[in-house]
Amino acid sequence: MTSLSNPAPAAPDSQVHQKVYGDLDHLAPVPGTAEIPVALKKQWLRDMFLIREFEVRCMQAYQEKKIGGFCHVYIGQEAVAVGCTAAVQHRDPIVTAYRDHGHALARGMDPKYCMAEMFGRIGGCAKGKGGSMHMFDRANNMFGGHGIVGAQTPLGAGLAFACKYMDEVIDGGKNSRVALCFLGDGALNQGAFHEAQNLAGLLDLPVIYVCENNGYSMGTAISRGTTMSHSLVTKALGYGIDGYVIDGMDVLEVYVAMKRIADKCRETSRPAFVDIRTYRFKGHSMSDPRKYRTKDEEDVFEADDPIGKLERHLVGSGAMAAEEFKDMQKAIREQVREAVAWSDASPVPPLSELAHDVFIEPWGEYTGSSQPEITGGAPNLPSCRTIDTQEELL
Amino acid sequence: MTSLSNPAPAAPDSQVHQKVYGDLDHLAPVPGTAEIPVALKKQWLRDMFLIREFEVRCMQAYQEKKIGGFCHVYIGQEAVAVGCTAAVQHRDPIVTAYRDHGHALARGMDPKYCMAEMFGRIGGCAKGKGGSMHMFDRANNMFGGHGIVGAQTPLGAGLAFACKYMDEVIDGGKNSRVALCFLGDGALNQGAFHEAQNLAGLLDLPVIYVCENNGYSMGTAISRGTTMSHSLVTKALGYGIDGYVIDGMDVLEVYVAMKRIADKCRETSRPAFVDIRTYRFKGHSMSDPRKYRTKDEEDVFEADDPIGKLERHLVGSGAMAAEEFKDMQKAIREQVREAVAWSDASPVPPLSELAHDVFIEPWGEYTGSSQPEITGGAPNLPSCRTIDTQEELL
Amino acid sequence: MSALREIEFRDALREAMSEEMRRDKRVMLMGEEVAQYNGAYKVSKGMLDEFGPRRIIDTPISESGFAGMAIGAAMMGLKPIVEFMSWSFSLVAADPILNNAPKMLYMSGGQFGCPVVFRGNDGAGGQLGSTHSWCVEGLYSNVPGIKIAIPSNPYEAKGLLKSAIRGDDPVFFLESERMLGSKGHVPEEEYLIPFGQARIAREGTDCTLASWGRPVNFCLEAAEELAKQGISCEVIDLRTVRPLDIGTVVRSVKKTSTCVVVDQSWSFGSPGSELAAQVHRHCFDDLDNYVHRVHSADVPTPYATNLEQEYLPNPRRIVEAVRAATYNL
Amino acid sequence: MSALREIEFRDALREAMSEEMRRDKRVMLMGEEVAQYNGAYKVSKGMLDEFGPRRIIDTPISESGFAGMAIGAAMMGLKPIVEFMSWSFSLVAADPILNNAPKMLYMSGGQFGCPVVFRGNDGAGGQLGSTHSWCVEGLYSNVPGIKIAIPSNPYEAKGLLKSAIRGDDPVFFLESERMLGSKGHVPEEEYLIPFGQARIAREGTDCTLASWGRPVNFCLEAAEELAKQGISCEVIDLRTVRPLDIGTVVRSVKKTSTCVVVDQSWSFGSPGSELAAQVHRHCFDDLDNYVHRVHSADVPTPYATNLEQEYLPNPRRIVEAVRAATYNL
Ligand SMILES: Cc1ncc(C[n+]2csc(CCOP(=O)(O)OP(=O)(O)O)c2C)c(N)n1
Ligand SMILES: Cc1ncc(C[n+]2csc(CCOP(=O)(O)OP(=O)(O)O)c2C)c(N)n1
Ligand SMILES: [Mg+2]
Ligand SMILES: [Mg+2]
Repeated sequence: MTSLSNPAPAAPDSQVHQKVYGDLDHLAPVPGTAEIPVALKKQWLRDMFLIREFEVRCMQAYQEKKIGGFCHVYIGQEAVAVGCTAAVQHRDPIVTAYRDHGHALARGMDPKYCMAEMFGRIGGCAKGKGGSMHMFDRANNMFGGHGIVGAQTPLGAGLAFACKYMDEVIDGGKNSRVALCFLGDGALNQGAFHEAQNLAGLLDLPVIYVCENNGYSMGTAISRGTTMSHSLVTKALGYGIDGYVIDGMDVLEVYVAMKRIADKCRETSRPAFVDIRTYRFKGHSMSDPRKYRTKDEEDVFEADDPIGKLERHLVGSGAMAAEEFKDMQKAIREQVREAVAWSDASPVPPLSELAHDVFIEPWGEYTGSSQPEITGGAPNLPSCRTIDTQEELL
Repeated sequence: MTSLSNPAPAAPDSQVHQKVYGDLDHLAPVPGTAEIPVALKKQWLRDMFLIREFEVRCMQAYQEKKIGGFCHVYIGQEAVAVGCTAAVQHRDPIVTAYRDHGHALARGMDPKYCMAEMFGRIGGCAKGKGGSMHMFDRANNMFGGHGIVGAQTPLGAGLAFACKYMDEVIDGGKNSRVALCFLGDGALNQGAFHEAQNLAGLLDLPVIYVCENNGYSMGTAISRGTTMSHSLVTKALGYGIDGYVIDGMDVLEVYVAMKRIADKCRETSRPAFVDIRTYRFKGHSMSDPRKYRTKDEEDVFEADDPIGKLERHLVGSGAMAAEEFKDMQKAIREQVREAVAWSDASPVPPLSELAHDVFIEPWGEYTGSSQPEITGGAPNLPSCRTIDTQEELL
Repeated sequence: MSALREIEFRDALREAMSEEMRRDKRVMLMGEEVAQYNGAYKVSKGMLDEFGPRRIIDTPISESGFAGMAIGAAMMGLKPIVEFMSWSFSLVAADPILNNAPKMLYMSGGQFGCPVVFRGNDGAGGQLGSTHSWCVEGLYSNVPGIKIAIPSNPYEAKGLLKSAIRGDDPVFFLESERMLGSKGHVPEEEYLIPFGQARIAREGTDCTLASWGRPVNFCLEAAEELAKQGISCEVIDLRTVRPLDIGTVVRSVKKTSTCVVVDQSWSFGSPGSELAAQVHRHCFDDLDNYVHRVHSADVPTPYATNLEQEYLPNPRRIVEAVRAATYNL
Repeated sequence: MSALREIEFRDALREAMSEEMRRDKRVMLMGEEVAQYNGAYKVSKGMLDEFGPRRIIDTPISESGFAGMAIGAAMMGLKPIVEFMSWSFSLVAADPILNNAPKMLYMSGGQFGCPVVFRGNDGAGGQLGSTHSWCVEGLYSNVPGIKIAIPSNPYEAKGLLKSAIRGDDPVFFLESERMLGSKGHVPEEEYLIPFGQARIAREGTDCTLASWGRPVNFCLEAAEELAKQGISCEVIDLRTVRPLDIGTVVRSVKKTSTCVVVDQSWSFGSPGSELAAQVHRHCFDDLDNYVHRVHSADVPTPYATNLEQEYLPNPRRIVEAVRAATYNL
């Protein structure tokens, strides 16, 4: 018999996120951030600020009951979506969970389509049919926000599978795309993620699992829900997948590290797992009073605000004038205000939309119906809309 | 950014089980086997031979169409069930997958109840209603064979949970039972197992996951279906669970190692994972021609037969006379022959059994029915049988 | 005095659980956020304080894992209550809840029962979109070996949940997020409501409205409106769809000669289609018209509020269905 | 000559897949043991040799993982075929197949379709016991956004599977292990069978027998027997339950005035209850008797052969149901 015990100490009993987060101190600094062109940095500052401002407006609109359902804002985590999407190419597919506004915007979705979606208007990216948790954007290769925790992780493997298949079977190796699959730390506990990692490792899929480790799933501190939370990469190692830890509060570090990881993934077609340490400044959703954590802990992380950090870096170094920063803020505030106004003005979807998009193909000659007997004036259902076929993607 | 690459080399591409199995050479020999009393060793030889003989008769009965459905025999793996159950106490609950005859017999089920179950007779352990894959034995704390790959692994966590709960909440700490949960190597790939391990690690459950690593799930060599197959314990480490590797072809080693693991588990109430290397000498089920592996490989493992090994040890050392071994064989052959005869003679279940055991409680005064309209003479369904309540177990 | 006591639906659920936990140490509660957070919807508020962390257990987001764990524990003799934050999340646990719980007793020839109560929010919440708005009775009621209770108000919720916990069989208990805050009369004294016995929520003579769960309330609203129009409806609250008390419905239909079934799940192969088929069978010579049905529209659940409202059964659609069914009155 | 060609059900399935794979590079097959082992039931025999390991892919025992992977790949534009060794194992994949595949197009407002075909053995095999004998149409047909095809013989299997693969929507394709070896006429020439168009498998005047999949064959046997007894049955093979060709059934019932639905899934909230309810609706004035139904018994599937045979629909029970439905003839 050989036995193998845990190399690392057991997870701390403490439920304070700070403690877990503590081992970020040990992270090696990432070289290379110095060479990033100022123009890019400004772009990211703008992108992060757009997300922040957008989410603030979301919260306001939610209070005003313009947005319904659940609404999970991304405030505090902006550096993750912005840094990660910057590190890959636009044609690389991405997919994420339900906290998805940031990814949609970072990917290039116009804020007005994103906002109108939450307002339940026809101008929304999914005509108001998906909602806050389900943001899809085909033009920007964003394969959705997904409401079921962990459900996007096999999908992410599938995106990578298709990238590879298209090269190998259809086109003859000319694209080499990689897929980014974001997940919350809570999704680590879903079986689907385990199966997806094993598949990715086995089939050499070019997918990067980006775990946005904000320390909590709803009110559950990660150490209360996830074993080995102080060393999540151990989980990936069991699948033969390389693991990385990144400081998610610094967009420059996210960019540089993710760029290296993505380049390696593109080259080797091997999956990677990234434990990216971040924090959500607000509650899980609109109704969460955050009693499960201390004000002190929040203060520590708010001091680490990724936007403030980059602003200080740019303005402090003289690369950006304080005035320029103010103008940028102003422009973005204006843009988001317009998005809200545009969404307000967008009509609600016509009732006929209820029956659209159930199937791509109409059922042809078929004259019967498996449709319910909808009594009482509900719209007539059997019709379906033909959309452009999937072929264009190939 | 910190990065962590695989400590071990990537899994060999080869699909030959032998290669994977190879690193057993590195296993430290287990001290303590020398002190095992001869009487115990003889008992295990008997138990293993009973399983072997029983399975041979199963195969024969299957050919004769006395057994229907799927039938997965345990030949080659006997040392695992016998050594593991010997290492724990009878009151410790066990649960396993569908290759379950060996566990039922090792736990003490009378072979006639086990055989009659497969014959679909009323004398079967489940009155012929469960079949080969679903062997339950309450008196022997055997919580079933389970047909869905991986499904028993959360159940195993539940058995351990109940053991602990009964001590802590109900009885005040007097039992300290541990649960054994067996699984095939194929079950490593199911999400349920991942969730179960995380729960076990998180809640400090006294459960030992015994992975009967026979190198194949159906026709799939483990390295083709499972990442890091050369070092399965890495998977447990990601859950903060200690991992062990045991030579499953040697019942003495299995016993000694499992005893240590079980004692530790009982004492600390911490889960364990065991990669126990074994081999199934026959096909996956009755219809499998084993084209996916070589005769050479089979020969290597058959030479390692756990029964032959213990026989040589006992007879070779003079602890058991050759005659005594022959007599034992004869007695067991007779016992199994009788089990077959008894099963042949056992009546098929009456049709009224179709409607029994759907619910424990009858639906009382209730006079309506959610029962189907069974036309054409099917038995009248609504009745249900009252069995003794669950309370006795507490 | 107790006759006046009004409490919220969520309080009724909590009282049922707490009373049964005080009564029987084998009963415990597990689920996401049930302990420290006091429940995502505050159903289990305060229970951690009373019963401690051994009996009120926070789980990770591992529905398949903890549902299976509860089943294993039940086989050993415990009586777990499992909270699914939403039944929409139970799909990842479909195997343990459908392949283990309902079949264990049968497969083991009567040796091992599975006294687990799975409970949580079912049906559309407010604008939660396609993945979060399942009416799982549409899926799961096909399966024998489980009992399914769907209470329509706080009184029903408490009485049915106590029966569910006290029983020895697996129960799927379907609540509605939309009703958790609604108040109703619940006496202080203990009571249990047996499964399989429907309740006549309103008596009437012209048309039988058969429903369960939240839509029962829409039926009552519709009946009120229809009374003004001169149509007298008998509203039946089935309480449990497994077992289904077809007898009470049949007796009513023999009196009214028309029937409308209101089921918020999708229509195809639903409890509603079953009830309609059974009413046709048992009342073949009594019906003046075919059984009309009101369901959610046969499409994924839309997010936009106007679409969602049109998608769901509502009083207006029920009124129209009754008028169509009773057109000859 | 081709008119004489008889092949096995499994061969018909393989031909459909292979022809479509030759036609369209986006089509590929994945599942447990489909490649090197040539398929657990030899449906994919030889396909690895022809198409290679990039297009015929062995997966680990991770139904949720590879079903989800196929869906992701389909969103990118591939057209995967996923083999479930048995649909009984699809429960662990319920979330991707029910929450993702059927809703993706809708949730994305028409942006992303999911052209995946999930296929495998459905219904009881021979004595596989409770966990391995699911008729998933009883569960899954409740869900909008999927199409469900259940072929009754090799000819149907090939034509329907080709349509399933060629289409752009998710399809659940339910085969039967009991029929894989049964032979039937399949022409060499290409043909496709559209979804939602029932087939009259036998014409008759006294009673309509409506069914799909394997039980269609039992209906034909029963019809043969009933003909001897002077009762003429019209047997309708629905082919797909989603979409359901209610029109063809209604036309037949208007002629025969009686109807028996034969559905091997459990009765409660099944496609059979839906069909019965719809026939009652559309033929309210035409029916001489209520719609009779033959299902599997409402209990978990037993292992013992005598119990299992009694549990399943069979010709004897169909004959008795027809005689009961037509008692006044
Ligand atoms: C399978 C499933 N179970 C439960 C939920 C309810 N739920 C929604 S979000 C959430 C917490 C997820 O936390 P995490 O993955 O860390 O993401 P974060 O909210 O931190 O971004 C839970 C439990 C769900 N959506 N799906
Ligand atoms: C979820 C699920 N998928 C597929 C199957 C079909 N199946 C039965 S046994 C088996 C192989 C399992 O191999 P392993 O776990 O190694 O056990 P062994 O047969 O070697 O004892 C498969 C794929 C199943 N029973 N359950
Ligand atoms: Mg989180
Ligand atoms: Mg194996």
